[in-house]
Amino acid sequence: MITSLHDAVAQHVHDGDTLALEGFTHLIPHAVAQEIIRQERRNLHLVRMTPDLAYDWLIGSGCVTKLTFSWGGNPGVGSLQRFRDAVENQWPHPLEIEEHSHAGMATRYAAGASGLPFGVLRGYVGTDLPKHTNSIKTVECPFTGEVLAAVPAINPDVGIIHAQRADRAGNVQIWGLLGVQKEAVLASARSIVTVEEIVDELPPVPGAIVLPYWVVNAVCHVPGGAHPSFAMGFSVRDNAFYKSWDAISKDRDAFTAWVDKHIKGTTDFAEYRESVGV
Amino acid sequence: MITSLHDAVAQHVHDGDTLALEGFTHLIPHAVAQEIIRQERRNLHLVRMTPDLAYDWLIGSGCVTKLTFSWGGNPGVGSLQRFRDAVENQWPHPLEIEEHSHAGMATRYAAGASGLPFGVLRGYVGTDLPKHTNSIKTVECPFTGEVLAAVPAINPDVGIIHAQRADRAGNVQIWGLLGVQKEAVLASARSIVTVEEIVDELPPVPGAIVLPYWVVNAVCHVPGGAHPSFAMGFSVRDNAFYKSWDAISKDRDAFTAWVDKHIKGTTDFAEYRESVGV
Amino acid sequence: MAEYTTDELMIVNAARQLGALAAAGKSQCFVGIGLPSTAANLARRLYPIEPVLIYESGCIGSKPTTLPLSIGDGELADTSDAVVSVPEIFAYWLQAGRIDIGFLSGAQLDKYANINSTVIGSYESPTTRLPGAGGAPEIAASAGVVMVIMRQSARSFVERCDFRTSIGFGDGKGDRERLGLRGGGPQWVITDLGVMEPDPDTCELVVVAVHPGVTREQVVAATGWAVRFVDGLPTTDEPTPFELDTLRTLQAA
Amino acid sequence: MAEYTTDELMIVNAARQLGALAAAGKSQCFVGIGLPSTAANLARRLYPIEPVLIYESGCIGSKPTTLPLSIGDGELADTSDAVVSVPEIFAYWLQAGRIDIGFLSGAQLDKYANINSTVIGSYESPTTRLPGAGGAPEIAASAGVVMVIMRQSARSFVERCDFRTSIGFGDGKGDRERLGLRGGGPQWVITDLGVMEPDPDTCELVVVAVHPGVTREQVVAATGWAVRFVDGLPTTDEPTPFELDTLRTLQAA
Repeated sequence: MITSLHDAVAQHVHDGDTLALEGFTHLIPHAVAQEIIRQERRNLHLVRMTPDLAYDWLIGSGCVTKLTFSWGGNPGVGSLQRFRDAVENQWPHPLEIEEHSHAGMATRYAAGASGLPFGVLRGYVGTDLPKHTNSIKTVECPFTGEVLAAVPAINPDVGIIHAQRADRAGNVQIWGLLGVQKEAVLASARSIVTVEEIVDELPPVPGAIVLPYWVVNAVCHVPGGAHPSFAMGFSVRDNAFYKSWDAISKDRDAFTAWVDKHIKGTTDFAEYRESVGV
Repeated sequence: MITSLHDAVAQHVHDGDTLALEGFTHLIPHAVAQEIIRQERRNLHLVRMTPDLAYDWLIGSGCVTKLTFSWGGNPGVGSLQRFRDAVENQWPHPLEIEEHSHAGMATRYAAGASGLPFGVLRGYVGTDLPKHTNSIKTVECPFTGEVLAAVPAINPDVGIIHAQRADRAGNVQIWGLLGVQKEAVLASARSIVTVEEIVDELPPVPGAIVLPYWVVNAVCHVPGGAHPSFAMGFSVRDNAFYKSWDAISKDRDAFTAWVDKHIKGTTDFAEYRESVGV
Repeated sequence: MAEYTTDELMIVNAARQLGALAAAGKSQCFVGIGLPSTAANLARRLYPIEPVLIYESGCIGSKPTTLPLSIGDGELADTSDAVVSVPEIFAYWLQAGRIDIGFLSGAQLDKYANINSTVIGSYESPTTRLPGAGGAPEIAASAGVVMVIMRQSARSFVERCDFRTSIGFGDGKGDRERLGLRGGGPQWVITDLGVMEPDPDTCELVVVAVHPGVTREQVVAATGWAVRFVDGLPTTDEPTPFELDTLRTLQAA
Repeated sequence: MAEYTTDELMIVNAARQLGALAAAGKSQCFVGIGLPSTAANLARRLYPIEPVLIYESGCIGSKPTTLPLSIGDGELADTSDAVVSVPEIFAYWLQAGRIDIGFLSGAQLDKYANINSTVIGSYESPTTRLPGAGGAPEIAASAGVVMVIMRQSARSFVERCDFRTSIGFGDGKGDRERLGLRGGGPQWVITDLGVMEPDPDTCELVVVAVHPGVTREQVVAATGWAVRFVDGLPTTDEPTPFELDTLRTLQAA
């Protein structure tokens, strides 16, 4: 249960897997993304509402063949350059995309967590998304006859999140913006959780939820593991890093050099932190 | 917004309305049920997962023509005698019932709160409920072809709950067992919330949720207003009262005398508490 | 020999089964109030690997120090690892297949382990209106396996339930599969007289053990169908002083 | 006369509209990050009846003291009346019709106020891949009314969007009703040059005001369709020193 991040990725993340690294701006499991790059996983299908830097790294590093998402930008900054380059120029190789709205993705995760094959929403009406995304269909209400959007459940092979705390049994405590983290873990066949600290007991915290140990496969102690995202109560969002990412990621060589130095050139997340000076 | 319970019921609860008084064992709004009896509302359609004593009072007092529910017992004790007498013997008059399972009712409330006309679940399969309940149908997954149960949204005229606290703006704070209270309020056209205390600010509490003032129509200060149910942090469940209710409610005359004395014979919930000595 | 009641025999045997399941890695138990809750809380106290108690009121991992009267006593929430809403407990936890053991009781049980907790008599004009379904239909459908605990009598153990509130094996073997149910259905019916299990070939409940001092004749008299017994019918182990003491302490608290 | 930028004119005018809506009882505003968030937070500081800010990260009633860079900055959660999950914010709050005002921006806007934030060029081989939909499609569909804030240019204000990410009025009047959309759609497009509103008869966007110092020619040059102007085209009020000071303090924090 409690293990190193290296071993968790080695054991649970395989070539060709569908992965959901979730965290809505808050608690994005960036350390796990790095470890997946270090261990050179390939042909991944990545799922995430907001790909963020974690997926820019993975896409640019050639780990990804398909991306399912709803908003692929650098929040508050602009484009996600490696994602753009992959879609616009197939670099480093072609990237299949499956594109939804946030509401649709949230519905898909909730259906996945609920053991339902699909979810229903008032969505996509009048947009061009259904023309390009096969996984948007309709369903008729058997009571009113109204036609609504239907989207298939998301059930990744591995759900991956960062959280504030776990206890030694592996119960995980999360507070602040909760995003779809609970759903991502519950919808997945396996799960990896990195945490800021491991404690004997989880003291109650306002706004916190607990995921019991028996829905978590691996808990890894990775302080700061969300960086440049943040963990409420432990860190703040490194907005300067997000802004600086734009220039680094715009250039393929600069990107590759950065990944080579800070991710592939480090053995774990602690070394990465030293390497980037955070 | 902040008003007396008398005025809230007078303004928001009308003859013929569909009402959902929710609270899953915890925080059952018994004081509101009493006030509805005092104000002699009639032809109500009551909705509630577990009717409990609140609905036994209302049914026995002749306020109710239809009941939608999923478990009509006296929790931990046995039958709900007034409910039984109404179904078995049409006393004090016939009671139409619409019967679901808990999972189905929860799905219906969630659909109602979500602005969807129906909800989907793995439910009712192999049971006799669909033979007797028209509001259980099926829907086919447009992706897998699987057939699942479909139930219509619940959208009551008035959602009624008891909560621990509100602030002076009418923001409501609830903690402990949350049941379907949020869903009942959000699914309803109007809402009434009784609270243990009204405070200047809502201090954060682990496990608490907040309903913003703009989804609440009336907040009423009714300390102990869940009795014989309870409010975590303020009271414990009056199990002795639940046990004693069995004998009182088994007999029509004893029931009527009890209601005449303790509900109709009191002007408000504070008087009721004195009257029953709690 | 210790003195004990038939209810104690029933509860202790149910707790033993939960303990065996927990030891085999099947720990997550969705618990109804009353007899299931008592037996599950006893098992928590008897075995090193405790069952994880989940209540439909939204309590996950409850460790109550006293037996709750209702499914929503404050004690359940206070001692839980997590408390979630009722829609969530049914959708994310039960329906999704995260529950190993559904632990049910009822008013009537038939030979295919279908349960009635709705009406005695006809639905439209019932002789006795019972509380109804609660969480049982979906527990019976979705839990990995189901265990039933019920006092046995010819009135309550019937050829066919007046109303099918929760499905066991429907009209016999293959019905669960035909209906697409994901859970395995009832595997043990533990009564105050003994233990029944579904016949592997027919899914009809068969008596696989009787409690100490109980005769076949008693079981036949308390069963509303022509009940069968396994060959060499065993007797359940006498409750140990530790089991009885623990149960009595729990019930006295 | 105070000096100000065209962005300041745009943001101040958007805040004024939110203030007017809040005063009229339309307070609940679902806010995108960037220009919408800046204008909404300005309105919170300018008017006695504040808009209630709701962010797709699950923050309800956020009162940030500094402008968030992202939709999920800690400041948003810390200052909220309630924080809910992302599935809940979309289902229970937006979809259910609890949002008075959807406040959006985009990369392209067309004459029927449809918005593109997905691709420039074709979807399969885009010239520019944009971030995509986010919460916008359902905000545009379900919010009571929609307000758009966007810098205007002939490249971004087009006859027809390359991709319809969020619907305004589709191909014209009646389309929203035909599609069964519950929200009223875009009522104001506030730009750095002026304000557009849909023509009541056609739903085509018409310029209803220009900002101080802006000419019709500038607007025509910055609009990719043959844009029309209302008769007697008014000029928006000069920003007041209080408006400008408040905005600049907010942006400097």
